[in-house]
Amino acid sequence: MDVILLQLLNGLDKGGAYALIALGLTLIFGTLGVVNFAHGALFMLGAFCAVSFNALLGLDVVTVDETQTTAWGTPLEVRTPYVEAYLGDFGAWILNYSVPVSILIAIPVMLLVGFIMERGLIKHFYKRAHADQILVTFGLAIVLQEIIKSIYGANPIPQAAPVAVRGAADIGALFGFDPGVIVYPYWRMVYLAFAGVMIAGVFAFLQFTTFGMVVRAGMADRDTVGLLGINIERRFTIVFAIAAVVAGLAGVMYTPILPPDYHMGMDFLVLSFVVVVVGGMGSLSGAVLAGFLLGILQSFASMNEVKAIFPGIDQIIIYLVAVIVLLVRPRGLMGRKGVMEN
Amino acid sequence: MDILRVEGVNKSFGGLRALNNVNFSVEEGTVQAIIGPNGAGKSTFLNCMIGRLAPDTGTVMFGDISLTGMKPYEINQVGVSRVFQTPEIFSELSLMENIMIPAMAKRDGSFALHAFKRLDQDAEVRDKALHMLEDVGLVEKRDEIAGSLSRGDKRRLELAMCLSQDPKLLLLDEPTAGMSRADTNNTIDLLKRIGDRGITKVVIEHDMHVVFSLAEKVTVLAQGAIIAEGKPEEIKGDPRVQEAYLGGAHL
Amino acid sequence: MSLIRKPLNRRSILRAGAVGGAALATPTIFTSKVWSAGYLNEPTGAEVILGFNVPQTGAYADEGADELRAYQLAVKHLNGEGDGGMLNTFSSKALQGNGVNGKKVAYVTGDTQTKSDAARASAKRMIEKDGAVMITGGSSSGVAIAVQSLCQEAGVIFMAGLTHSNDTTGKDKRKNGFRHFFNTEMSGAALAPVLKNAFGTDRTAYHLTADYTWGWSQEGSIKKYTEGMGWNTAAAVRTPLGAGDFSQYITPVLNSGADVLVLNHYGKDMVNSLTQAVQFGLRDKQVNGKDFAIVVPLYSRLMAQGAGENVKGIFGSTNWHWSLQDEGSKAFVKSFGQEYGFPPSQAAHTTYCQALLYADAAQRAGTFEPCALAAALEGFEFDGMGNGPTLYRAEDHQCFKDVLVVKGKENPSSQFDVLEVVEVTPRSQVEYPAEMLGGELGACNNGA
Amino acid sequence: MVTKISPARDYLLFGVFAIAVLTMPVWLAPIGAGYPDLLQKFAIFGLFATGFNLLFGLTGYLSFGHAAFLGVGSYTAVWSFKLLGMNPIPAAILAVVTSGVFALAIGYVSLRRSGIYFSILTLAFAQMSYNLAYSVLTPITNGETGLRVLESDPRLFDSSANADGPLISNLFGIEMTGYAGFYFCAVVLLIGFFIAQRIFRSPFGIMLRAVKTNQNRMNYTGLNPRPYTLAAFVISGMYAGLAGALMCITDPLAGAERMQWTASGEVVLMTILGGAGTLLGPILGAALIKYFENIFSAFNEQTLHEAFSFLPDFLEYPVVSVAGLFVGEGWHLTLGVLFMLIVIFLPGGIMEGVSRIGRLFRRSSSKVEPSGATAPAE
Repeated sequence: MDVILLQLLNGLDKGGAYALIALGLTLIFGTLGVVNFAHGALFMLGAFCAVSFNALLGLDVVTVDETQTTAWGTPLEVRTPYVEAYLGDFGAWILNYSVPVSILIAIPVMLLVGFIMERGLIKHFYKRAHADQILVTFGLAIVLQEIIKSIYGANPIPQAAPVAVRGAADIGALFGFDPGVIVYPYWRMVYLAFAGVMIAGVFAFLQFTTFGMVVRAGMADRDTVGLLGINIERRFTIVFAIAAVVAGLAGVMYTPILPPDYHMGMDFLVLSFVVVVVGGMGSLSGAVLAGFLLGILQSFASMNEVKAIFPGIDQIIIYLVAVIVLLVRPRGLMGRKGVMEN
Repeated sequence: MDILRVEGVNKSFGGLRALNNVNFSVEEGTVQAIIGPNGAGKSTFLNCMIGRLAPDTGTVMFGDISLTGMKPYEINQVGVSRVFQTPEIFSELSLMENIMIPAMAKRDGSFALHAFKRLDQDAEVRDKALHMLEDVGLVEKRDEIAGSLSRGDKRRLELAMCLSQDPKLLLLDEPTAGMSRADTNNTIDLLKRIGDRGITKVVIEHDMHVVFSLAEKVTVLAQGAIIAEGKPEEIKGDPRVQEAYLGGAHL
Repeated sequence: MSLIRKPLNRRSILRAGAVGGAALATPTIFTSKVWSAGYLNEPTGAEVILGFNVPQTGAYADEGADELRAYQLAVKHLNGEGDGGMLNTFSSKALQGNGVNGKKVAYVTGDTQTKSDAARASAKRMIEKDGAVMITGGSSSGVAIAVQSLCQEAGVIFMAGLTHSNDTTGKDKRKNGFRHFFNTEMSGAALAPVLKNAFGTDRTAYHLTADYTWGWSQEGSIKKYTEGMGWNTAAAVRTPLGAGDFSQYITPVLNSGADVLVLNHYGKDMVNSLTQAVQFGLRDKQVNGKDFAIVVPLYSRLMAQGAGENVKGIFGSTNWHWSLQDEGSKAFVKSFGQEYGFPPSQAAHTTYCQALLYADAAQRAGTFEPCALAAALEGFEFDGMGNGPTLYRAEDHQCFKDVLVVKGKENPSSQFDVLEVVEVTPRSQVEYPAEMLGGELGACNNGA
Repeated sequence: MVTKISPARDYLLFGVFAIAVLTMPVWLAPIGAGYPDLLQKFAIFGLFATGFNLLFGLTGYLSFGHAAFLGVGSYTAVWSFKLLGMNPIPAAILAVVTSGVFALAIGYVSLRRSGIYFSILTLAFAQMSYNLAYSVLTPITNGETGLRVLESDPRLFDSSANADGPLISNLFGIEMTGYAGFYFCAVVLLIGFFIAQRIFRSPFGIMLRAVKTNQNRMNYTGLNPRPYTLAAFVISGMYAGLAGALMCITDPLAGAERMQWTASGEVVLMTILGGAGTLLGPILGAALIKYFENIFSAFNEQTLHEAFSFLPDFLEYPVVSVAGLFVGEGWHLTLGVLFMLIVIFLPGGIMEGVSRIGRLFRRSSSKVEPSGATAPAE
């Protein structure tokens, strides 16, 4: 029982992450009709906003300690971060909360990145074949990740969660289970809540604002909205920038769980495409549903009991589910006819 | 003899009854028109005939073959061709290629793996295609890309594609929609000319000028049911038809 | 296009042209063998060319970069530039710092991408185009085994880089291939006594194992030695390579009754699974009245940096660490640190040693001929390279030397100072009979 | 247009192509690509991309799982070596058959969907194959290490006499390494190219283009698009299988990572980069990517300094450090930039560049001629 509950919790947590990554991708599909292979790179850029912010905070005063030497004979350098040196306790607080605080940095950065990408590149590819879109966005993804690699190297860079939420909570005890049976890390719960808020935010934005209504109308029927004389182009830019922000923030908040490296975007790319397609091209609720479905199934497939019956099932479960869903429901869980079918 | 017989066809979409017990027949070698106001169910009816939609009840018989439940390409293979409201052509291919494809489909059936033959060595198909292009007056443009043609030319190309299959029955869905008067007249002439080959035709049309210059028999459809049928001049004076057109909520 | 203005090796142009022409005429004589006198790629000019085949893209790119730095340093030292590094402490004095066999050492580089196909393509380029007489490098066992068998077939020497699987010098050993790095068997043998001291004999272990050959090899060795001292194994769960999020594998550990988690992961998998296991509170957990423990059998300092604070107090084994205080290690750390500004990794150390050992064997053999060189390496005893007295065993071409057991440091003094050496397990304790791991060396191949 | 190209021109094209391929060792040497392994890779990946193009270029169905067939072909070839002997001919034939059967099964299921749904289905099948081959199927695939021929394998039809030499595929005594291996691959590539050329000009080929252009019209023309696409998928899978077999014939090792999605993506990139739907484009694209992978990654600081040594010192160092970003460990960056530049400025890939240059030539030598491929009016 407790095992099932824990896996369900894992599934929700994973599902939240998948849904969040897929959300921006499907938004771009649905409105702009662009196959964006650089979406993973946006996720990665977001994560590196956190890394950069942390590195910036870590900029330090170097004092040379002549009395000690390094193993290779040069004098030892003692480093104290500027923020701590000048801001004292507040500086230490910012250092501690650097991951959540870097959201404030990531939002403008990702907006700008999204804006530049759409205006400078993606815009010119609305009318091009999907194959061309794939090639150009894939090329862009490589360029972006190589830039990050040349700055930060290839190794993962650890980002610590704030001390207050670093450990794990004994949730089971709250519900009358024995202590220590159902334990879950605080940060993962923070992430799940964050994913929930982001998803709700995007939905509310599309549901309750005029802007959102036009975008939804555009998703349903692009040509007609164009005919209504609405300047859809400007809205496309904004939608792309929003998608970039969603992907970027998903990346920022994921860093304490998965130490980011330059390649993490590619690692998530295939998965996010599978989630989007299983959900149904251009369907936001489909993407969320598929994210949670795949997350939960993946968690259960990894249980020893399940693997004992189907060896290796955890290796392929995502793809197996994708195949079955697409065969039973031709356009994914909630897809509409005619989107990306040719 | 009737080449097409439709009996008791019903079709609903959700709660909406699109076709209500439609009985309809076409005599071999004639030109028959289906008219009706917008939303009368003309397109639904046509789609039921060519396998795009399956009727809820009723039968569609082509000669002694039942068309209900057949795939579109199977229906074509027994001798039914269709011209669409917006021309459906192979817009990335040349005109020649556009016509050679249906000609080969007629000869080789729905699938043939001729992967090593050279298409340009196939004199039979090539001659036929050239002949058809000449017939519709597009022979000069034979190497152009079909997508670059004018709308009228596209329509003529589509017609030629259908004719190159020597169909027994040709269904035309508003063949002159969106055309200029001159183009419309050209098309009427063309359709009349091919009438000489003895191809049975069913025309769905809005334009009364076209209907009355072509059709030998007219069927009027309104709100999913046939309300009148007869020779053009009979239909012209029928009060029910006038009521359907003028009193209809859509006008 | 100016980038491609690379001045071509005159020799390779001649050969390609000549062979191309000949091939069109008579298709039976154009194997490369015809074109070498005594052995494949015999250096005839003033230079001898070595091939440094390291991962430059992908997850191990930083390790690859460190390997390349070490190779470049080794080349400098061999050619008499710099401070000579370990040449001064190396027990064999055959090398004089004036090149090898009177020839200046030159090198070519390539990217393995940590993929067998790409690594072999890159090695082939070095052999076929650049005329390399030796290939070395790499950062995974799959690549090492793939390139080793290629070198055997082609007829050049392969000096393995970072490869930890038993198979490299076990089931898949080759006469032309040599490994300085240790293996999972030695990790198990070295770790077990330390774990016994730290955690006692009444423990239950839970393994998470990367689902491929190296992972299985590691899991097998650790199980063998821990069970040998009385531990139980609760479960051994296979995880997909590159899983990213391991939460679904970690949660079952919580209630399995196990009190030790063994992470048979390397690279990014290790960083992620360790980070997440610590987040799940495993390091602070109490089970059966004992402190829960996490063990990472193969540590890499570069990767440990990626896991940050999570490595604190966690045991593992490693081939070498820069904080060692013997003369060889100090000399190497000094010259590497002065050149690049940071200490070398174990990958850098093993590849530096391999380059020197190769050069020394060539000097002692007086030739670069693979068979003669292999004979000079086989059974070679040496010291002064950081791991104490070391033997290149003739039977399986595996180096036997002391193994380090390390622990994540509680109070690191710098970003490089993440591990502390707990124990130097003496060589005698990690030795095993060569026939235990199976495999056949076969005959050596000169490629001619 | 296709039907306008005369047989004579096709034979001329084939002849020129054949000569160009067979003389590659000579004319590629000056740019550092004239060594057997890279030449073999050009031929093998050219074949792979040619096959992929038969599906994607003609029908427009974008398979994102073609590497699965490459892998299946490779494993089959190595198993053929292990069980039957080191002759490449049975290995190649068996690889084509097995990958054909695989393609039939995967294609039958995947082709029930179109567009991106088709792409994801093929991707899912390939990823499942890869993940399983890497882990639980290790008894068949030898997992991470890769499947190799061992001394202890039965090799039924090999005389036991040559068992002590290295285990390299040989065609009646000719070892399939080095230039012999390249010529074997080159001949297979030429055969594959010839077949592809015939398919392009055939009624079947035009039907595949019809699938891409308008499936609705096809249906109402009495043609069933499904068997056409399935046939194209299977043929294309066979090409991939053959390419996989060639990889093992020249180098008897089959690894699982050959089936990973990145490998599938690579052939997609090769095809689009060269020009999808053209005969030569995919081969050029394959060669370009393989050239970057093998040659650009091999530059290091030392070679760069040699290359720019003609510059004065104050220029040499900055130039080397900038160039260094794009070569060696930065070769991916060059590739990414190249993808973007080509797709931005040459929407039809490299072949569009070639035909633009060709048009320039013709314009200057003769009068302006009406181009058949004018942009559609709509």
